[in-house]
Amino acid sequence: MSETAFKPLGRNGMAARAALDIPEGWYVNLGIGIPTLIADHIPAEREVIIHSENGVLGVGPAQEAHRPNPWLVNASTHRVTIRPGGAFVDHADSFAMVRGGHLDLCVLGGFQVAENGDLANWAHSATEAGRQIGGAMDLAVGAKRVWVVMEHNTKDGAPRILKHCAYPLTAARCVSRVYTSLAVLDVTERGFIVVDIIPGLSFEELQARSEATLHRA
Amino acid sequence: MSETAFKPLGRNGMAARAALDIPEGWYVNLGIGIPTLIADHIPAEREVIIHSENGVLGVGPAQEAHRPNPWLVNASTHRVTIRPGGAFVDHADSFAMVRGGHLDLCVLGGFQVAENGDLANWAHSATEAGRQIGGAMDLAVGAKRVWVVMEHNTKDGAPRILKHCAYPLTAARCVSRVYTSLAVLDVTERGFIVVDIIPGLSFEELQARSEATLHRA
Amino acid sequence: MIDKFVRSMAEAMNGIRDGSTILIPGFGEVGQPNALLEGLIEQGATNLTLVVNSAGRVLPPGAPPNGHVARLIDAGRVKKVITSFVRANSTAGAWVKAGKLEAEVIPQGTLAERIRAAGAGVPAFFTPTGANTLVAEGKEVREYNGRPCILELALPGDVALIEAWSADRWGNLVFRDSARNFNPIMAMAGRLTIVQTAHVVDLGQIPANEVITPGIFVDRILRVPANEPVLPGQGSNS
Amino acid sequence: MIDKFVRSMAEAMNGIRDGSTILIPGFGEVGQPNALLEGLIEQGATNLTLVVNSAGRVLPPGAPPNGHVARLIDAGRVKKVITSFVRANSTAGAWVKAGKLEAEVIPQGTLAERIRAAGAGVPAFFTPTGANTLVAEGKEVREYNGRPCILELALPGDVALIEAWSADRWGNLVFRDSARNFNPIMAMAGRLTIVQTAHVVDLGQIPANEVITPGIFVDRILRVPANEPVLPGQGSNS
Repeated sequence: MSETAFKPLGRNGMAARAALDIPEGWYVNLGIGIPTLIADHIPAEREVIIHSENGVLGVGPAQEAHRPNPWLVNASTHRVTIRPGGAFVDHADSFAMVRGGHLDLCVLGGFQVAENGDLANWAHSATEAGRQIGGAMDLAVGAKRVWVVMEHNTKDGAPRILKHCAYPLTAARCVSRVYTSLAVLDVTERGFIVVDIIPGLSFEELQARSEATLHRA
Repeated sequence: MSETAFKPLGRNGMAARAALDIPEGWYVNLGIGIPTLIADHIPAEREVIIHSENGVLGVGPAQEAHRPNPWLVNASTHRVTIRPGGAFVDHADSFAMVRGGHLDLCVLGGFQVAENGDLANWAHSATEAGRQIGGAMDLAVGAKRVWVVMEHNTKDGAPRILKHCAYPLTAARCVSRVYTSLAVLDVTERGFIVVDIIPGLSFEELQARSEATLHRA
Repeated sequence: MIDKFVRSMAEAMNGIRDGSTILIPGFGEVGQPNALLEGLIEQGATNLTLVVNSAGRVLPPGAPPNGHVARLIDAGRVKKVITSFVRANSTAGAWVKAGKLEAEVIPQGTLAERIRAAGAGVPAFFTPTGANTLVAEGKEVREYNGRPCILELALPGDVALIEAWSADRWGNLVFRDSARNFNPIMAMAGRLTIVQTAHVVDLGQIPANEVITPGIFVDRILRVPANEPVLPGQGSNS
Repeated sequence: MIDKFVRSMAEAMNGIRDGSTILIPGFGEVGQPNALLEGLIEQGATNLTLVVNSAGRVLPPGAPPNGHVARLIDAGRVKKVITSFVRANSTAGAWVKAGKLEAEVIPQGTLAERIRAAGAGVPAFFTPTGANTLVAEGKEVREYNGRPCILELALPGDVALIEAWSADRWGNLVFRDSARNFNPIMAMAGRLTIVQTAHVVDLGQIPANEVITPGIFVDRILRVPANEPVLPGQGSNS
């Protein structure tokens, strides 16, 4: 079978796939980047309460152009709305929700995930000039579940599903599920278990694109 | 001079004397008992903001009988009012005010005060069946200034102004001033300094009623 | 549709197990969830640890029936209280004296901060409160800012029983005046947070800037009539 | 009569000393006290440590003039930033790379909790956030609940600069929507807390149940026009 027979999920495809698995009633933080797109793929009638670390619980859709409110932004500093039933809190209370274990889920972007659940998503080396930690370490440690959404491989084709993370860690043993452009993987005691593969890609082809050993469900 | 020539201050007399020294603008916690009476002796036009540890900042006078509000009490569980400009907060925020050093003053009742500023005001022994700590330890450690209002001597005539406290401590080296039924004493590096004595009582007579050495101002 | 309201007290109390730590707010009876405490007395869980600001008021001669906390103690359902007040001449004091009730008596601010820490994911913190006192016994001491400080641990609850003034179906809460006291931090610190509310409002009726306890901290809500607090002079013995 | 309002920016900035630690709230520019930052730039204090969530946004090609934090850095007035973001291609990033600016980059929740701890009199606390990462370097580690936790210290400020929506003369504050962010906890943690407010209200107009920052945490207030936040896409470079 030719490798051109499959079509990797794009950013919205990954977001839509992850959105399928979020049930009504969960309190969820969506990280910057692809995870933020997940909100657009949750059906309006399914009540999922979105937390933004800048102190917004119950984030709604983007603002309408004719009703601007520059004082209401999400963690990506995009202008958003707040749903009826939402609440504004200060930064300590916002992170009390995160660190106190009150979020059912956070979905983060990732650079690398290891088979023991280690996550690297904030730096490519210990010495780079910029350091952008933000709320990722708090979310990775504090949420009840941590999912990661990311391309299965780097632009150069290098694997991101690893035996050990090479980049500086965000948190150890925190990830329970990974949504990539090619598959959905659970992180378990046995390592990565393949939950789902995109149409046209075989288990062996997925394994060839991963460094860690994958297991069948 | 006969000892009957002087008249010790009563509860309201001590409260009134302490009230004289509280300037406008201070944030003040008044402990249970005599300290609570101080509020009645602060002139209405002098804005002093009273903190109550159950989460009331800006405590006002007692409720009028025809406008009861059982949900608004002070730390003595007396029904009180709140002044315009007051605020309700939760218990953690209330004690953040106390422990974070934001109160200009707390006035506590006392059993014993030592010349190094040690305060004992919550228990008569380490083993008594009841233990009533309340907010006293937080207030004694956290407020910018700690004043104590108490009878100069016990009912049996034993001194309360001591070299060392005999009862379990509330906090060490915390008291800066003591208002008693007989005198006002500052606690300094040198020990107790007499600021004020009630009319008719001599320095020597005051010393005779105190265990710690008193110093003239 | 998210709906945290339950239909009965039995549903509200469902699953509370023997040996649980129960967080009970209130200052005197103000903010104390008396209806839920009735439910807990009825429900039957025993061997409880109660976290409550005051474990019992003075029993005046000829006092009316005990308050709810004292009733739980008197029914032999409580193994331990963690509190800032145990009065010698109270139900709790009598049980402590008889060696039938363990009491951990701690400063009120430390109590509040330990509860808040549990809700905020802080497992332990240092504080100068209680240093050099009986409260420091057995605790690690370290100096900060030139002052001795003691290490205190977070105090989570298996269950928090909360009294609110108004609630919506997501569990957003507001409280009435000084009835707020321990309610917001105990709601945060309970693994299972159960609310009694005097009033029910539609989603959005509590403005987002005025929510005191966001619904994320709330699991179940039961509507009950307003819980008018009885003051000590009126016979309270909480 | 208590009146915390000052009449001029010079009065608001009076006494801020070289070497001070300055707490600066805001998430992007939302909730950032830009008028007071202008005042600080004018006032001249130098050798400052800034505590701010983000020490600088990306500089797009042909970007408009820097935001206020970047302007302070570019003027050589800042020796250190304590922050959760330093981007490589920002003013702060360039100064860090050149070895002219010290940066302590920490998790955002740890930043918030350290500030809150300072305001609440907690000198130090343990947290699992950052354990097993570069953030843990040099920090004490201790296990709680089966997880490694690191010891973090309170982070007080000599000065906190606050942006409020409304204020009264006692210093009670409310904030607008997500502009609340770091403002309440920084107000608590500042030894000198200076507020810019868009609106002035009479005492009592903010209901006691709706006050967000009680006046006890506020020292000085200056009325300034509403500080409409500029978003990154609009050229912000805070």
